[in-house]
Amino acid sequence: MASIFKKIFKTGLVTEPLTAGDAETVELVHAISEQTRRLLGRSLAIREVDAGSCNGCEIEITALTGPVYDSERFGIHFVASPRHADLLLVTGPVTHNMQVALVKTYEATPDPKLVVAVGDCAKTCGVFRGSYAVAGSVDQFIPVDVFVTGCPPEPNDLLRGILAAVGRLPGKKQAAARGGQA
Amino acid sequence: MSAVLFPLMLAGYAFGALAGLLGGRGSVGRWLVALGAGLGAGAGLGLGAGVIAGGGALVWSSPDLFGFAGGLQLRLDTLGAAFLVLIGVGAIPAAIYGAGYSEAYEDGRTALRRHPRQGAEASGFMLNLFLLSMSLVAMADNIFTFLFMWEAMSLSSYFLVITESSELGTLQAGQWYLGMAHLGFVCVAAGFMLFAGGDWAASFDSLRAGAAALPAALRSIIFLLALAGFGSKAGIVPLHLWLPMAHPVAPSHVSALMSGVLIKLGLYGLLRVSLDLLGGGPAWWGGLVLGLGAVSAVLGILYALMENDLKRLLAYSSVENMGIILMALGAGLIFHSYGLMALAGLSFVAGLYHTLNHAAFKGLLFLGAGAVLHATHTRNMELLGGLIKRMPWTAFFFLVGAAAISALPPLNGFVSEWLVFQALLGGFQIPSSEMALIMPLAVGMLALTSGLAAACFVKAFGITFLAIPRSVPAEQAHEATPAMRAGMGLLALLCLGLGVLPFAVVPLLGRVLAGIGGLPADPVVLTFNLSLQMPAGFGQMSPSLMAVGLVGLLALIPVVLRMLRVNRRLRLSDTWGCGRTGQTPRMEYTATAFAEPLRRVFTQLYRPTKELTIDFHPESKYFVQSIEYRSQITPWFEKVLYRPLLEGIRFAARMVRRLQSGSLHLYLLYISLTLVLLLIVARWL
Amino acid sequence: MVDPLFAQLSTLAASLALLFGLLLLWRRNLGSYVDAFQSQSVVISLLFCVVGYFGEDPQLYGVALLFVALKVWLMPRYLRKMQQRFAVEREREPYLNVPSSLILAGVAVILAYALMRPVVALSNLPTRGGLPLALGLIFVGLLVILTRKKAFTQVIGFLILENGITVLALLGTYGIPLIVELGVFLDALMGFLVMQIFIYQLHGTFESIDVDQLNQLRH
Amino acid sequence: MSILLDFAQGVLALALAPGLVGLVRWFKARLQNRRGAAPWQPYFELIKLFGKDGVVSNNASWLFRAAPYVVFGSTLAVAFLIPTIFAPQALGGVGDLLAVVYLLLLGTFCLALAGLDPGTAFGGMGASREMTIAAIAEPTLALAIFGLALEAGSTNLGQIVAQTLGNPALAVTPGHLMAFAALFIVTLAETGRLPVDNPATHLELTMVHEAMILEYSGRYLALIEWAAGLKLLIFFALLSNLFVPWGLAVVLTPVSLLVGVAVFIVKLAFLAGVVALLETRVAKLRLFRVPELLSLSFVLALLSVISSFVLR
Repeated sequence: MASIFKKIFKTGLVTEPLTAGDAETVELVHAISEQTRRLLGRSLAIREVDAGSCNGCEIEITALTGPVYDSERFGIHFVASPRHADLLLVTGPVTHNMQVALVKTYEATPDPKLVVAVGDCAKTCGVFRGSYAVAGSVDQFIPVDVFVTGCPPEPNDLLRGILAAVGRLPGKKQAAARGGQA
Repeated sequence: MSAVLFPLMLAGYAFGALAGLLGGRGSVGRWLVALGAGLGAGAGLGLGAGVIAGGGALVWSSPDLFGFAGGLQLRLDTLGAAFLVLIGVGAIPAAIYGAGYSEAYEDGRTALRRHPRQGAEASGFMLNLFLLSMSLVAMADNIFTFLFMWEAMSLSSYFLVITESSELGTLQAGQWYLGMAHLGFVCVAAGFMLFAGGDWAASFDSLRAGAAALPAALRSIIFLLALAGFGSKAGIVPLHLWLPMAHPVAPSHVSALMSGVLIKLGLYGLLRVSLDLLGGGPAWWGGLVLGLGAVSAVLGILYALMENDLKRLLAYSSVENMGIILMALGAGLIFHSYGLMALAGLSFVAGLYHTLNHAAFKGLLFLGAGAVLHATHTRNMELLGGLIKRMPWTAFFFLVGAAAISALPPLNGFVSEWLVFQALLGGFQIPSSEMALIMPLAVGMLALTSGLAAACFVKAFGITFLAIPRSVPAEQAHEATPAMRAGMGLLALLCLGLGVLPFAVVPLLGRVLAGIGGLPADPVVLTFNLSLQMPAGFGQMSPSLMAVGLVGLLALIPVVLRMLRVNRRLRLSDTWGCGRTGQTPRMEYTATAFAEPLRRVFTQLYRPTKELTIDFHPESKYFVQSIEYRSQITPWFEKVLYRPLLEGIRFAARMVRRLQSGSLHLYLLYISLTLVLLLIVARWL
Repeated sequence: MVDPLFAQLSTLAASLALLFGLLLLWRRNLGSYVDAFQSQSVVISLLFCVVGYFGEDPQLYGVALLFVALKVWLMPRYLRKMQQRFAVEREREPYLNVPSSLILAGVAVILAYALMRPVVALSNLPTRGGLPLALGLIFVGLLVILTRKKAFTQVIGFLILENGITVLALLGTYGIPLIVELGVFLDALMGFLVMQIFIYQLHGTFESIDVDQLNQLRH
Repeated sequence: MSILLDFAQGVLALALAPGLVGLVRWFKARLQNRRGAAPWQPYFELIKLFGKDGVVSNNASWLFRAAPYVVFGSTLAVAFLIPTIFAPQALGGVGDLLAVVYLLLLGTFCLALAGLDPGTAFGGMGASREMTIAAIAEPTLALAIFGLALEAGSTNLGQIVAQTLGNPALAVTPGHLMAFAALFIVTLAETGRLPVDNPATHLELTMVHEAMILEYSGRYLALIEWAAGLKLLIFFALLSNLFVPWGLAVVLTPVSLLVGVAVFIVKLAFLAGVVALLETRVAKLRLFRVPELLSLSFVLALLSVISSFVLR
């Protein structure tokens, strides 16, 4: 019992501070926290959808929540149900088996909502293109706000993609409001 | 006042009974029966209320009728009046409901099936007879009258139980009921005979006067006989076996009456004998009642949880609620024996309050279950679901009943359970440490019971009424008729009223037992701020203010949210199921699944039997064609107590059967031998 | 006159000791049993000091020291060694499941209260509040021995029972003479050693420390 | 005047509740060597949820939409009844400790029904588990109340507080300590904290509370989350103020009220730290081992009552 806490306190914080790393990331991260604060009340709930990926992207996404990248400090957290989510993080080429599920997930998410397609496969189907199991890229089934390329993309790229998507939100919000009035 | 009401009550029931015999079929006949029953019950209610409010006891006797046994003697004191009120409370809504429900029996149909079968014409007659005999049990003032009415009550309810006699299992359930009722009757009669020294005609007054002179051991034997006899009516574990059998097969308004009122008369008998006639006894009497009550409460609700038959579930839950009432009464007897009169009064008031409340919410639930049965022709919860959209009123009323029985504020079950808790918490004032140490255990059992009851009624309501229908009949269900809705509505209002206005009810209940067995009057006083406060010094609570607060908050929250310009847009969509293509009822949680965690928690008690049959493909055992899983729970008391008993009876019956040869000469021989034997006995022995 | 603090502390220590006993019924892995036993022994040695201080009996400090040496240091040390050797073994399926045995333990403590009621009522010891708890601890020890399958657990149960007797003696008589105490300790040590040998033998014969295995010897 | 203060303290509890949840999360993040979100993060989440659209299953009935209001309303009603900054005076007679338990049960009951309403397997599973845990936690709660009531001679919260305040030795009696431990275990079970339920889980099969609210979105979700936070705060307030009532404002002067608020926040932070430490240390119990934990708490509560009997 004591040993685990000794270990915890000896290790200390491992989250990379905002000032560390290359300048671009720092800027980016600052920008994200600014953006999310303004647009989503500094809270962004993400539902991850694996539409048929090789799980390479998932490993990077998991790193996002780990102690080093710690997305939670920006108010970005992952949720269990699309009903709770603001943003869908879709990975992989869309397989026939996941096609309906992906659309259903999109439908189940309350407005205003965003979609970020992660990885090369999500955009071009990658090495899986032409496979009998693959139905197409993500944007063929649901409207995608931002593509994050890379195979797999790094956590920083993911953060950048999320930021870009959040940047598109004001327009969407207004459109939704107009739709609601009509 | 009582001079008018008493004949009116008799006349009402008589009218209803006649209407049942002569009125024939059709809505006029049904409504005339209901009118008679309602009138009789209403008059009884007025009569009881008048006596409790201070109108003085009603005395009526007819020495000529049944003169050989001392004649009919009636006397209505406050205790009897309380149960007369209870009969009225249960019977009026049931009668109204029955007028609509009995339509199902037109052309000889039964509620369970759509197809015409052999019907039951006499049920209107029996219903009125049943109500009348119950009323007169509460008024009986000598042994003969009491036992006569008791038997009439059992028999008339037996005939009501077997109304749907064409259904499988109904007659068997009826036989169980009749058997248990007579077992109880024998005990009660034996108790009275010992009490009165064999005098059938002894009046209760003479019993009361002679009670003190009886030896202590005899008093205890009388008490135990009364406990067994009345306990079999009240459904104390292990004598409760008939409840889950007879309640489900009876017509639903009769189930409501049996569960709400009939079994309560067992409590009446117990109170009458132990507290009033015997004048209380040693502490272990109360301890025994408390222990049996606790066991009944916990086992009752545990078996209710495992039931998938809606009405059986309700029947087991009646066992539970009788357990709670008995806990209160047992605590009262304990306090009484130690002279802690204020606490004893509180306990009895709590018990009586729960009695009244149980009549209201269990009546309501049985009526609701009846409406479901009426609409879907099934009691199996696994085939129901989605009824909240098809029967919104019934669903709402059932929800009120379910919340009330789960003791949720601000409904009535909460108030009476709170009072029972308060009474038990007072247990530390008992001087004997052994008895005092029972109290925390009782509190724990009561709390477990109420937690499990909440789980049980989430299951009962949730599986039956929510989500999507699990069968075609449930999908095609229709709302109950207006008469049925009116009956349920009345009881739902009563649940709310008894919950919100306890300060009006409790002092009246306090008066019920005033002066009986040396209890003081008005044990629970009404304080200024509408709250209940005990002179015995424990808690304080105001359900009415709580109700006002809850309603206020519920109204305020949407207003505040609107003022804060919260987004109010809503979109309908498919149920989220992790992206699967469609939703079918088979994906829903079932009643069995809902109860599964608790079944595993209490598996040492349930000891379920499992049976797994896997049908493999003939070519390879890696391909399964079908899997069949059966699991069954047989209550242990059936296994341990009743099975050996039944086997013993069967064995005895086989022995006796040897006497039956079919030869006329042999029978004549028996008769002659008996005659000779009797003559010898009469002459020389 | 009598320090109310004394009564408070002794009852507190007795109930803590009982709590550690209950923990034994709840946990399943053998390592935590040793922890519980060790913590309980620490509490009891503190109780020795408390009674020694308030009862003004300096001899008890010595007993406390002995107690610490034996039950806080020596026995847990051997127990741990043994536990590491049989690390795979857990108390998987006791004869009586955990909730039932816990509730039974609760009932046993009620029974202890009821049994000790006359003693507590008659005595005017400031420590009398702890007496039923100590008896309860003895019952809990018995319960452990009766319901658990592993020989290791039964050893712990025996030690807990022994601790219960110690607490009862301490609270009831303010400590028995040192020489008697020494004898008791020696007894406990001997018992412990015998059982240790027994466990190793059991494991050597059956590759398991399940006492159920002994049933095989009938044939 | 005093009734206004009573309401004000309930509203304050409501306002503090998201912060408490955030604080536990922050402590936990630090113990995981993460930076974590600031303790006030849940406020942002609530604001966001209130601004989002709602999506409701087309199988659901009116009950699904009404339940969040009932859950929130009943929990808020409890917040008005319990001592947070001071023992409620005008509202003290409205409900005692038993009423508090049953009001909370009302919320659980409604939420369980709402879980069953959309007809998903997960919702039913959550409802079934939640009711199981609530049912077997009930005896411990009742006995802990019995223990407290026994010492105070009343189930009224104000009187319990006054009794311990007037008699500090009570706070360290074994009965008191065991009742505290029992109530702490129940707190973990009732508020869905770690050995019983994992509030941060994403795996439906391990969920209890979360599984019931998978269908909720928008303002409904916000109400339920807020109510859950408030429930945590209520249990913490009961733990801290019934067992260690020092710091509660006894006289209602501005200074003592301010001190009361400060002390209350410190107590909450302390308990939040304890829970975070515990959640870092222990793993989630299998569902069928939860009864073992709760039977331990039951025995503790029973012992507490019995020792109160004897020491009375």
